[in-house]
This record gives sequence, structure tokens and C-alpha cells, in this order.
Amino acid sequence: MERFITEANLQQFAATLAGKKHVLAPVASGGTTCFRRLVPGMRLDFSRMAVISPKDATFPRNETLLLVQRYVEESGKKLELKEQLPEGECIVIGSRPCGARGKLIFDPVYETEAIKDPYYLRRRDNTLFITLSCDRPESTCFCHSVGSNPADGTGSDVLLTAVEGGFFARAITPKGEELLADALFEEAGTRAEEAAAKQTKARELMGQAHDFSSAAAKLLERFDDMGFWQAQSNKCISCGACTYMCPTCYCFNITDDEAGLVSRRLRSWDNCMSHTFTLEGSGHNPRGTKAHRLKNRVGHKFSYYPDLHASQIACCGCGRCIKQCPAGVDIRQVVMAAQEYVDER
Amino acid sequence: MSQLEELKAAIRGHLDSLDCVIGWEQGYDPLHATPLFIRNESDLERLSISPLAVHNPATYATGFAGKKIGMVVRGCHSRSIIELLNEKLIERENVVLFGLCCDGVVSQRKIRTALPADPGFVEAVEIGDDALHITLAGEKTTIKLQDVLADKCRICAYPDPLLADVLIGNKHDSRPEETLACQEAFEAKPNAEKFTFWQDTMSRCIRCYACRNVCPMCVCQDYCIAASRDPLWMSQENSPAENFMFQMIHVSHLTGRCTECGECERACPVDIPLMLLRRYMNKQVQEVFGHQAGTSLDKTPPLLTFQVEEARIKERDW
Amino acid sequence: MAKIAYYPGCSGQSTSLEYDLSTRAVCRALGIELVDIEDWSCCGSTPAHTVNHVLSAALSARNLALVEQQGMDTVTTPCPSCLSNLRTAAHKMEDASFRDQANALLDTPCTTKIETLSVLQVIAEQVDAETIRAKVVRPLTGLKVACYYGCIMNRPPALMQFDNHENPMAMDKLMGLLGAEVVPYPLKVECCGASFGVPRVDIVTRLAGKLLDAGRDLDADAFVTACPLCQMNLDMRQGQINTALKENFRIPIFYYTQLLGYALGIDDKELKFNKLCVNPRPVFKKLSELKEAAQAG
Amino acid sequence: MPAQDERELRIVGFLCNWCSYGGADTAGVARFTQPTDLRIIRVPCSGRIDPLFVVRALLNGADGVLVSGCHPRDCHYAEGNFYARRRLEMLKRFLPITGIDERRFEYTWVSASEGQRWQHVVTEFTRRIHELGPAQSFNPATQEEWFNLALNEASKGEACACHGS
Amino acid sequence: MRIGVFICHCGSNIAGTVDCESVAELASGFPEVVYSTDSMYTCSEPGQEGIITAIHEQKLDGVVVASCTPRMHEPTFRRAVERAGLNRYMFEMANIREHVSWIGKDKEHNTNKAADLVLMAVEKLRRNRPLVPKSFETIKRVLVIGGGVAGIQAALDCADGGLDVVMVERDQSIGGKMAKLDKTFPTIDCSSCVLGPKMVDIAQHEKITLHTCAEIEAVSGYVGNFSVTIRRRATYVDWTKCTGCGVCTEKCPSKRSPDVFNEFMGTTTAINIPFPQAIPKKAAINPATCTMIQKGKCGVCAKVCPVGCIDYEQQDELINVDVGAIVVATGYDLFDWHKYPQYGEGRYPDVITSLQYERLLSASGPTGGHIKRPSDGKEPKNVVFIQCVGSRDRSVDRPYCSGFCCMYTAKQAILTKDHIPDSQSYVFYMDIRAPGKGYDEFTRRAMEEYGAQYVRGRVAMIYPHGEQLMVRGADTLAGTQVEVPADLVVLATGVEAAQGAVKLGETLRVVPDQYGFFVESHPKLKPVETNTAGVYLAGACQGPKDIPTSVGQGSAAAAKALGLLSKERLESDPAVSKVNLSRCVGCQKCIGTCPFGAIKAITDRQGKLKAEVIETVCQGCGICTVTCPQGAIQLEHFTDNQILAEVNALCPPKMNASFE
Repeated sequence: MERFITEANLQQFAATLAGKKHVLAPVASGGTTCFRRLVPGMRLDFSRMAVISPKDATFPRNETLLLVQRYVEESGKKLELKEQLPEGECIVIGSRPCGARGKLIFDPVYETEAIKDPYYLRRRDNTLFITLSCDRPESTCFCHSVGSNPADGTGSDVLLTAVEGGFFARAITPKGEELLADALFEEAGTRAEEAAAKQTKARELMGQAHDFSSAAAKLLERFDDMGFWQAQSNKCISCGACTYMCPTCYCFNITDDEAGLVSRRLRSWDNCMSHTFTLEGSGHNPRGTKAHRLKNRVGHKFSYYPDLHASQIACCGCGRCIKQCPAGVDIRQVVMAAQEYVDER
Repeated sequence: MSQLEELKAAIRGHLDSLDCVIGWEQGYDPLHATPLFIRNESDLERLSISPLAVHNPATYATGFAGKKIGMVVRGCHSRSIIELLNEKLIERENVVLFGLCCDGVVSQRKIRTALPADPGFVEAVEIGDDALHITLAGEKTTIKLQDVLADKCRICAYPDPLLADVLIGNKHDSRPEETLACQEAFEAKPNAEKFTFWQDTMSRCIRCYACRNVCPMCVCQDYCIAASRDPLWMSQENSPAENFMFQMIHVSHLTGRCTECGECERACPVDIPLMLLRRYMNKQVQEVFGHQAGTSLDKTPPLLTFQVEEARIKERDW
Repeated sequence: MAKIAYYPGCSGQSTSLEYDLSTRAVCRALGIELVDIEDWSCCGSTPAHTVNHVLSAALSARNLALVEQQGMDTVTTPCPSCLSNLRTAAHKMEDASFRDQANALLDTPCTTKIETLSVLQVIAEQVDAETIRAKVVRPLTGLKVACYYGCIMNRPPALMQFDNHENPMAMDKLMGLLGAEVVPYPLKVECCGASFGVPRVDIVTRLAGKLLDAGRDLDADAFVTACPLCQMNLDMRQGQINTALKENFRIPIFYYTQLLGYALGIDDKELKFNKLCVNPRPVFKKLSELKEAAQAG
Repeated sequence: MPAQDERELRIVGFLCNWCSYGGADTAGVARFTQPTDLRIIRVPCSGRIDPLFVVRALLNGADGVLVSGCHPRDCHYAEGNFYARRRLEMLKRFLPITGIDERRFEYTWVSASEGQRWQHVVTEFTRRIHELGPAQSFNPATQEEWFNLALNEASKGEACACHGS
Repeated sequence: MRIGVFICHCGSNIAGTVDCESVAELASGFPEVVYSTDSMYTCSEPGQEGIITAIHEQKLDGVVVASCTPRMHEPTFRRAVERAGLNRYMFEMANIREHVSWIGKDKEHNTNKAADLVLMAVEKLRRNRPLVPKSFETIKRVLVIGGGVAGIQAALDCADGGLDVVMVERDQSIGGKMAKLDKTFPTIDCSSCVLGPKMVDIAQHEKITLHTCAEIEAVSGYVGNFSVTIRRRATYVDWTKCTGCGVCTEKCPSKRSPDVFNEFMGTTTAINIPFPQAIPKKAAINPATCTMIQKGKCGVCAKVCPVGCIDYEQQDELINVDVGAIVVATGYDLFDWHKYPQYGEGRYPDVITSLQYERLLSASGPTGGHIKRPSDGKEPKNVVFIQCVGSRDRSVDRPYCSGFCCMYTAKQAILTKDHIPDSQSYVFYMDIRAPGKGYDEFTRRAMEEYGAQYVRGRVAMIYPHGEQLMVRGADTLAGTQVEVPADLVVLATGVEAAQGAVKLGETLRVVPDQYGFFVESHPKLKPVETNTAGVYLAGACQGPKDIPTSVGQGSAAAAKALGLLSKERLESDPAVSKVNLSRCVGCQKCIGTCPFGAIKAITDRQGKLKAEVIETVCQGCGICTVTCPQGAIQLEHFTDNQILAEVNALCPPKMNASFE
């Protein structure tokens, strides 16, 4: 199904949805643009790629898994445990193809024969993505090098492409078709061609893709070469900006909070660049330095994950980790350095 | 000889005796610089000291404990070094300071606001004496440096390094005293507005700790109480209150120690104006203790000492 | 020297006319400009506050309000009783509800706090010792005086906030500046009998007699006072005292302003020594004798 | 005690063991009636009181926090209250920028013999907190509050390049 | 953890305004609480037994008692849980008496508050861990500060008990105020005859080292191991040689020194032995009045001294001594009566203090025991005593009773009659306070046998009347004003804390009260202990006291010191700071802020700097814990986690908040 919607109507469409459902959309505030829960009255900001990815929709930064309440009754003391499974539908409007596709990296981990993460699965199954294709790549974009392109509809339910006067909309899934049935969408007319031309141009602007196919093996070769990793991680400050921005990072931490008579089990994003990520109870830390940790982050995305999951690189090429790194660490350069490494001994 | 060449020559003379010299080079695009760790001649060739070179090399100083390193420092960076020396966190004989008399660095946020489109689309940058000529999606835009100067530079009282082994450039005679209108305007707001501002701003924080890890004075390294379970100061909950709690920890631990290099605010991926908090606390420290961190050697941070009679702390009676 | 509002008090118009006149003359000589309060009225004196505090305060407050209207914030009076009333009123009216009650009785309310000072305090605090010493043309050298302050000049201390309330020294110092020999008079702040002069003369004669007796013990040539009532009880009633106590006191009782004026060379007409009951001439005689002796010696 | 007539507010007290806790005991022994809102946490010395405890309490939703130690020079540990004075003064001065009313936090000195002073301090502080009313929760408590917050900010736009508000 | 909670009714003290049963019921639902009950008197024998039984039967490993202040019974309950086999630190108290039941009457609010306090205690206890004390050796030596009768008694008792004693006295001789007294009440026995032998004992006791003209400069260390620096002022006389022959004092030409021993009644020589019975009987030079020291001329004493002990170049000397315990017996000073304008502020020479009168009565005094009034040396016939000069008077900030003035005034009235049989004494008093053994009888004798006229009322003024002073006062019993002609007026000046007491308190870490008297650990149960372990109080430094009470307290302080040091080893409080070595980044900030020097820098196996706490030196203040940004150094029993748990129990963060 192909439709057209004016920008004004898209804002209206989003606002109406937001009145009924949990809508996540890029909103400009405080000088930056982030995905946040859309409240009727807010405007969507399509001018730039949101700083934080839409990962929150399917994998929120924190979610309560369990609530515990203590109380006393006539019959004695009681302990009430409440599982907090997510409820309701969520619609993401304005994600980019990289972000929508990135979430697919989660599935092989959270939905296996042995393990099915009920919290993740519920959210995934109840979330729709209305994605906006990119018309111009940024200097940090490299989705084309990890098997995607600026108009990739994978992982989306609807793909929007900016055209004269509004957006050309194409439904990708049946649920997407249902969305496009809304009266605010008009006949697409000849805009399909205009959109196709835009998409082609965007892909051309990205230029030659880099070939990461040798990365998995080459990174493994460098596994024990801590000198290499120390040099690569010199400027890394070991913060979590890269992992928290990343649409594909799926690591989490579970902590119990208690205060007085209430307790809670909380799941929150974890960050493999942090010292505490692998800190063991004994005090020993197998990844005690930032070099170890950067090796793991890059190795995991370009080598260990592809090894386990059909050569799929666990990176969607959105470039957020590069653009937002306070020290300018560029994951592309780290992988390339491993690929191009020549043993001078 | 240009300042850059002068600096390169100076560094070249020290390279053999140092583990590395920390400077800057061009980053992932012409608009962004990145720290450079100079170990050999080819590294040295990439050195850049343009106003885009913003990172504080002092951030890395404690990470090289026991090794002897060099650092290219601007005025504010030298303050960080002095404070680290005062707190005996680094040793003077282990650092060689290549000082740059600094005319200010840019704020990427201001550049972003000044450009007609996202700076992600930058193609080329030409750095003039007082302007940046930026080619963006095929179009050239000129921005005056003065307009995109970082806030910390607009009010900088110490553009010239306060401590350096080699000094490059011309010392500044005097600096125009400026105040930051937006800082003052914010401070003057009623409590309710400030409260709401932080509530909303903190809801954006993802607690990536970039502000902490980039801070040259955050020397707890991997043992920050915000991330520890013992002691357990904070929940992992990513809520405004917990995020703000972390900022309070940061402010509290920086009381009398912050050298106003502005790295926390620069590093924040979601543009939280942390310097509002820093500058306000520093002002209080200045008022009560007459202390400015990192402006002179051998000063103890005010919270690590006391006076029996505190001249400027009034007892509030009941 | 600053201008200061002047409240003469009722007795200054009659029994202590010489106090009022000498005060004006002395202040003029010392450069203190007294501005009379126009249309001033009685402060309430001793009886008013025994009957009703609000009415009493209103009587004083009327005068304070007039000071305020004349654009001044400080008033001075020679009389300790007036001083006490004016200060008490101003103090009580710091309490808002009391102020409202008192102001309700006045045509023009008193809104600001007017400071009242005794003339003695003004001279002691605003004229420096050297200035006075330099202006002395008729020094009191050799004259032995007992300074008697009376009971309310400095009491209660928290209200008056001037000088030591048990052993005041302001007049002692002043007389010392004029060259007089000030005897260590121990009963400076004892009661003279005050207003018992009409109903119980026996009390006045007993108390005032004791005061005179202590002065005589110290060989005082004269008493110096700052209070119209004290002066009257010691001076006018000295005859009654002599009768009642079978004594023979002949001690002149001066206002300090009179002796100050004398020393400053002010004409006797303005000082009105002729108003005194006990003949002061022996004092002046002694002074001139001493002066001659000194010149001869 | 007017404070008792109203709904209780949550006031946290941090008291040093030697002086102020003793002062509170003295007030108790003398049966000096006090409002009941305050709950006291005993610490050995005011030098043990991390200003971050105060912040933690305020961000957790405390309506007021009262810190009390030995009078300067009287510290059982000689110097604890000297450090505390500097730390707490800086906190008190810092609070305004956060939008948290600094009157919700107070620090003072009460000795073990000053039962009456303690009663006065508690009564006055409790009265002050009741005048200020319940503190606003830093975390929006309901979905509606979240929405209001979001809109409030959104409507502000980007008036200032420095911090977007 | 299995926690037991015990809510105490304290009779009706708590239960009167707190619903203890519902607090116990609510507490049963608190985390890890397996047993919760309420009892009438938890601190009583059966109450404690109940706790012990519950620990055994319920297999408790932590106990919370909600009762009175922990400053009262925490040690009691700690011992109880210890008897049941638990570590004493697995115990917490909630103060629901002083902080709840006694200060509020609203039962509902009180009950809620009590439950909150119990929850806080439970939450803290859950984070407690067993702590075991370290033991250390003690130094068997006692420092006694002050050589008055209280200090003398303490020193002699300690020395007789086998301890070494170092006595430090600020003045030139020991003896204190008592040495200046002529006779003592109620027995009228000679003061120096009673005290003299004890002073000699001090000088002769082989276990006592005496330093006079000396003050405490600095004190560091801790109970059992104090390190003391004593500053001995230069006396300009080598006391190792001086024999006290007194030739120098006879020949000294400078006779302008104020006679301190005689309460400034007259002057004395620049080189002086204060009184014949002085201990040590050594001469000392007052440098302010010595012509040799001031102007470099004279040198008479050096010439006449048979043993050549004069040394004009002598300097102050610092003496270091290590002691295990300290007895503070610094006594009192007299109120400065000049603050009262009505007594003449010093204008009348015949208005003197009671202690000056004591010197006039004394045979060794300036008048050789003949009462002569200062103005003209005449024998007074009418003597007026005024009581409560600087006592029981808020207007001069001395609201307290000085305790013994009533008694010595009665004594002085009696002695006046003895000395001058035709004299008449008058005593202006407020109340007669004579609660000691034989005391009231004594005052009655002064009135009935010696005819002292007691006038109940205050004196309004004193003024000269001829050669006499007229004392005017109120006779409140007769309801009249009275005037009494007096030849001599004696003021019963009140007792003040000794000069310098506040400063000494800072050095010793002993808190003075608002008037400068040192505060004891507990007003009833620990009258000689202070809050600093190993430092004890004796005599009037703690508050006004007469001689027998001071002597008794001197002995009590000595008994405490003897008891303390009778142990070979002491145990330190284990609630001290502890470093988590893996968290410590070696920044050494804690070392800088520790007031006790209890933290030192060490190097770990990897060569990294770390902090280490010297457990016996650490006093447990926790300044370091707040200093450390990493939370690496934690004060045991008051860790961040424990305090945060209390904060969180008190203001729990909302756990079910929606995240946007």
C-alpha cells in the first residue's frame, strides 16, 4: 500500500495517536533532539537524526520486573510479589532505517529455544515502527557497509520518504497497512517515483561501502595483542555514551532496590565500557582496563556476534557512537585498523 | 615559524624522553578534532592546534601514573594540571607542559545552531583568523569565530597557561570581563522554574557518565560511588531524581576543585548545561573561601581544610 | 553642629526657668542649634503614667509627632522626667498594637521612632572635651562641687542607655573640664523625695537632708544638678530641711548649665543666678578669692 | 504546637551523638514538647554527615532536613564540626540553583545541655517546613505530571543558545 | 538475617503516649523481623532475660530495642545480647522515649513516629556486621592537672595504688585555694594544718613527679596511651639547686610584685616564695617586676644566693610525658565582683572579697592574723557580709549557686567574733544553703552563739559615710529598708570556671558547659568521667564544690584511673574506620583531614598507594568517610550504607513510578 501525507497531517496523525497510545518520536528540546514519549501538543522534529536511538521502545533504559510490598494483616505478616509485564501498544514515529533495523539484532539473543525473554518479546510484538528514510548521509553514517541502505525497510512497518509537500508512505507489514488506512493519508499519485529517485540519490551520496567481511577473523587475530588495543583505546574515556546511544547494544543489568517496606527488581541498560560490567564478586575483573573493554565492544559487534549468528554484524551503521563520543573514538577506524594490521615483526 | 611549527619543534625535542605527548588531530570529519597521542614523527605531523581542538589533555593525566608524558595545554587545561598537582594526584617531574596562549575554542553546539543544516553533512572546513568557512552539502557558510566561541572562553580569565615548561604564542595583556547573561538569567529565575528545568533536563540524561569520565578532576576512576553497589548511594533507575542525584554527587565532589574547563558540558551527548551548576558552585566557593581551583600551586581544596573562625560563614541563629 | 529639636518641658517655663535659659545659652555657645518644637505640650510628667499608659504615651507621642513633622529625628530636653516620658513613649510604641492605640488618640500620628536625648548627653557625646576646655574663660578652679544626678537621669539603664546607672560620670567629667574639683559624691543617684514635696514634706526633708549631709561631709562648696525637681527639693526646701532636721545647711544648688555657662563667660542675665533660693554669692566670692590668690602667688 | 494540628511532613534530622543528640535527649528529659514531624538519625559527629545524605533525603522526597552538631570548638572529635560547617554551608548555598528551596535545609549547633534551644530549633524548623508545605517530588509522580512537564518544556522552545530554555 | 524487635513500655513513660503493642505488631512486618514483642521494662533483669531467651529460641542474629536514649542503655543491652552469644554490634536502639513519648502527647502521631524509628533501626541493623575490638597495652602513669586539694588527693591515691603520677600545677606552689584559707568549716580546724601534710606527701612520694609553674601545651593519643607536652615556665631559678632558704627574698630590692598568694592585698618581692609552707619550697622570679630582667641592672639575688641557683637566662621548657589516664582538677576562680556597680566597683578599699578576708584572718597572711581593714589598718567593729555576689544572679550571667559561700560566710562571722570579741557581724543573704553534715548546725551557731545578724535581702548600694561605709539593703522579712554602717564589707564572691578552662578543654577534648565548667559523662551515673575515655574530672573544675566533696571526687577520679590501668591491656572501640583497599585510589585526602593522625599511607603489593587506618588511634568520628569521594574508607557501624538505609527507610523513593 502506498500513500501520501502532508507534513502538517503527519504531525496531526502523530498527535492523535499519542492521545491513544504510547508514541515515541524525535522531539527537539533543550537544544537537542531525542526520542521521547509524545504528548499531544509536541511537535516531531525530522530535521536531524535523534541523538538517542528508538531502542527505548523495545528495550527501555529501565523497567521494573518485580515489585515487592510488605505489610501486616490480622493473620500475620505478608509479602506481596507483583510481576510487572509491559502492557499496551507502542508506536515509533520517525525512526531511521538503521534504528529500526538495529533492533533485529536482539532477536537471536532474547528469543532462542532455551530462553524467551517475556518482557522483551511483549514489547517487540506490541511495537510498530513508522520509519523515515534518509535523504542525505552524515559523515558518520555507514549503514551501507553493514548490509543496509538509507531506505531500508527491514524492521519497519511503514517507510516514509520525504517528497515535495510531505511524505510518501509505503506499508511494509499488514499492521503498517492498517496505520495507513487513516483518513489523514491521501492517494500517493505519482509520488512513488519521486520517492524512488530520492532514495537512489541518497544511496549514491553514501559512496563506496567498506568491506567488513574480513573483520571477524582479523579482530580475532588481534585478540591477544593488548598493545594494539591499548593504542586504539588511548583516547577512550571509558564512558557509556556509545553503548547507550547504540540501537543494537542489548546488554542489561538487574539490580534490586529496597527502601523500607517496598522492594523492586529493576532491569536497566548495562554498559560494557564500564569497569563494573565484568567486575566479579571476588574483586577480580577480567576486563580491568579500557583497552580490554574496547576490544570486547568492537570484537563483539564485528566478530563474536557474527560468528554465532550467521555472519550478521551487530552494528547498524547509524554512527551515533562516533558522533557522540566525547573523545572522538571511531569504531570504523578501529575495525579497519585490525583489518589492515600488518605484523611488522 | 608558525605557532604550530614552533610547537612541533618543541615537542620533537622532548619526544625521546616521554612516553607520549597528548595533543590533537583532525577527527572523523574536518569540523571535529580528536585527541592525539604523539609517540613518533608521523604522529607529530598530524598535530593540530586549531580552535576546533577542544579536548582537555589533563583528563588523561592520571591514567599515565608513573610514566612521564607531555601535554599541550591551553589556559584552562593548565588549571586542571595545577589542581591535580595540588592534590598530589600527579607529579610535577612526570609532566612536561607545552603551553598554548589560547584565543578560545569553539562550541560544537553553537556551530550546530549557526549552521543551516546538521553539521553531520559537513564536507570541508577552512579555518581563517577569525572565522570558520564551512562547506555543507555543497554550500559554503562563514561563521565568525567570536560567535561560536565556547562560553567558558568568553569569560575566560586565564587564557594563558598558568604553568608551562614551554610557552607558545603571545601572552594576553588583559581580557575583557564578560559575564554570561544566560547564567545570570537562569540564576535569577524563581525556584519553581529552575526545579522544572532540571526535572525535564534530567529526564533526558541517560547516565552514560561521559561528563564524569571526561572530567579531569574525577579521579575516583573506576570506583565512583554512583556506580557502586557498596556503598549503595544510587539506584540504577534512570529517572530524573536519580540522574540528578548523580549530578549532585559530581558537584559535591568537585566543590572547590572544578577548574571550569567545560569538558562535562561538552561531552554530554544530550546537551545538558552542566556548567550552570559548576559556575554557580564555583561562585559560592569564591565568595566563601576566596578560592579558585587550579590558579596557584600549593593550595589545599577548601573542603579539605578549615578555619576555626570562618570569616565569611555567617552563623544563622534561631 | 547638627540641628536638634528642643523640648523645654513645663518646669522650664516656671520653676526652672533658669535651667531652660542657661541651657539655651550654653548650647548656643557650644554650637548646638536647638530648634523649638512648635506647639509642644506637656509630656505627662509624673502623674500621667500612673493612671493610664496609653494616654501617657500619647501625651509624649504628640510631641514626638511634632518633631517628626518638623522633619527631625532627634529631640533633646534638659529635664530627666520629660526625657523619661519621651523615651518610654517611643520605646512602647515600637510595639505595633500599642502604637496603634496611642496614635488613635492623636490628630497626627507618630510613625517613626524619634530619639530623645538629654541635653547632658548631647553635650557629653557631641561636644569634645578640648572644645569645651578651649572655650572656658572663667575656670572654676578650686571650687569643690558635688554632682547630683537624681534617680531617673540614667534609669532604667536599658531604656536610657547612657552613662553608668549606679555611678554616672557625665557631669563629673564636665565639671572637671571647667576646672572644678569634683568630690567623690556617693549619693549621685539617690532619691531626693521627688514629688512627695507636696503631700509628705517630712519624707523630702529626710531624704534631701541626707543628700546635703553627704555633700557637706565631703566639704562641697556647691551641688550641681541636672533635674528641676532635684534642684527644687535641695534648693528651695533647704530652709525646711534645716528646720526639720535642726541643721544649718547653706549649700548653693546650681544647674550644671549655669556653672557651665559661667565658665564659658555667658552673661549672668542669661544664667539667672538670681532665681536660686540659697545664695550662690559665696561661691563666686570664693572663686574670685582663689583667682586673686593664684595671681598673687 | 501548631505543626501537630496539621498533617505531618517528613523531616529528617542528622544529629551528632555527643552534643545535639544529647541536647534532644535533654529536651526529652525536661518534657519540652515538640512537633512530631522530625525523625532523627544519630551519627557520631557532624563531620560524618555527608552533604549528599541531605541531598539524598531531599531527592527521596523529604520535606525538610535539619543537621545539628556541637558548637564550633566544642566538637568531641576536635575538628569534625569545622569540616561540617564548610561542607554544609556550601550545600546550603548551592541549593538555589537546583530550584530546591534552600529553606528546606538548615544546619545549626546545639549542645547537650541546650534542651530548650533544641526545642526551639525543632519547633521553628518544623513551623518553617509547614509554611513551605510538602516538597514537590523531583520525579513526576503521575503520568499527568510527566505530560505536563514535557509540555511545559516543549512550549519553552529554544530561547537561549546556552541551555535551550 | 533473623531480627527480634523489643518495644519497651518503660512503665507508663513510653506506653502513656505510644501504643507499644501496635508498634510491635507493625514491626513484625518489617524486613527480616521474625520476632516482635513489647515489654514493661526491657532494661530490667526479666526484660533482658526475655531478650536472651528470644535470641536462643528464635535463633535471632540481630536485636532492636525501642526504649530510651541509646546514650543511656545501649551498653546495657549490648552486654545482654553478648550474654546470649551475639556480637554486641548486632544490636540497634530506637529512642522512643526522649525523642517520642516525652515530647509529644498525640498518641497517633507518636505511635507512627515510634514505628518509623523502629523501621530505621531495623534497616540499619540489617547492614550491621559483627565487630571485634583490638586490644592494646596501657601506660601505667597518670597525669593530674591541678595541684589543689582535689588534685592532691587524686595524685596521692593513684600513687599509693602503684601508679606513676605526674602532677602539673600552673602556680608556683601546689595547695590551690585551700592553702589560702585560714580555717575550714564546720570544724574550724586549721586549713594548712590539714592540707600541709598532704602537700608534703606529694613532694616526697617516690611515684609522684611534680611540675609547678607548668601548663599543658598539647595532648594527643587515646585512652591508655596519651602523649602529653607540658610547658614549664621559666622561673629563672635552678630548682635542682635552690634550697628554699629565702635569703634572696629578703634581699630583693624590687618589692612591686602583686602578692598573688595574698589575693593582691599588698605587694611582694620580685623573687619570691609564695608562702612558708609552699611545695615545692623554691624561689621564682617574676620577670615583669625583676629589675635585672627588665633593665639588666641589679642582680642582688644572684649575689646573695648561697648555692648559685639564679639563672636570668632561663627559658621555658617543654616536657614530654606519656600517660595512660588524665585527671583534670583545675579548680575554680572567683567571680569579678567589679561588675556590680552598687558595690562601688572598687572605689572603696574596705570592700573586699571573702578570700581576701580569709588572708586577713590567716596568721600567715599580710596582717599576721590580725584583722585590719585595708584603708587605714584599723580593726573593724562592724563587719557586713554580702552573700551571692556573682551567684544566683541572671543579670551577670551567673544563675547557678556557688554552693559553699553560705558556709564560709558563717565561718568568717564566727572567726570575726573570735578575733574581735566586741565586733558585730551582719550577713545579707538570699537563702541559707547548708545541706552538708553538720552544716546547718554550724550556721545556727554563727547566729545563736556568735550573734551574727542575718538579714534576708539584697544590698542595693554601699556608700561612704564618714570613716564608715553605709550598706543599704532590703530586709525582706521585716519588709523594710535597712542601712548598716560598716567598717568592713566582705563580699561572698561566687565561683567561676578557672581561667583558661575552655582552652584546656579544647586540648583535652573535654567539653566545657556554657559557664566553662567541664561536662561530666553523665550527671548522675558518671560524675567523674568525661566523654573522652581516660580523662576524669575532680573537684571544682566540674562545678562549685566544697573541700570534702572535692576530696571525695579526687579519690573517685583516682579510683577510675586505677581501675582503668589495672588492666594490662585495653580494648579499642571497633567502630572505627576501615579502608576497602580495592576501592581506595590512594589520593590521601583522608590522611589530611583526620584530626588524630589515625590514617597512614601504605603501598600495596602492586606498588599502589593506599590508605590504612591505625585502629587504636582512630576515634570513630567519620570525617574521613565523608572526605573520601570513592566511599573507600568507611566508618564501621556508621557506614554510608547504614545511614543511607535509615534515610531510605524514612523517605522511601517511589518504587512504582512510571518511567515517562
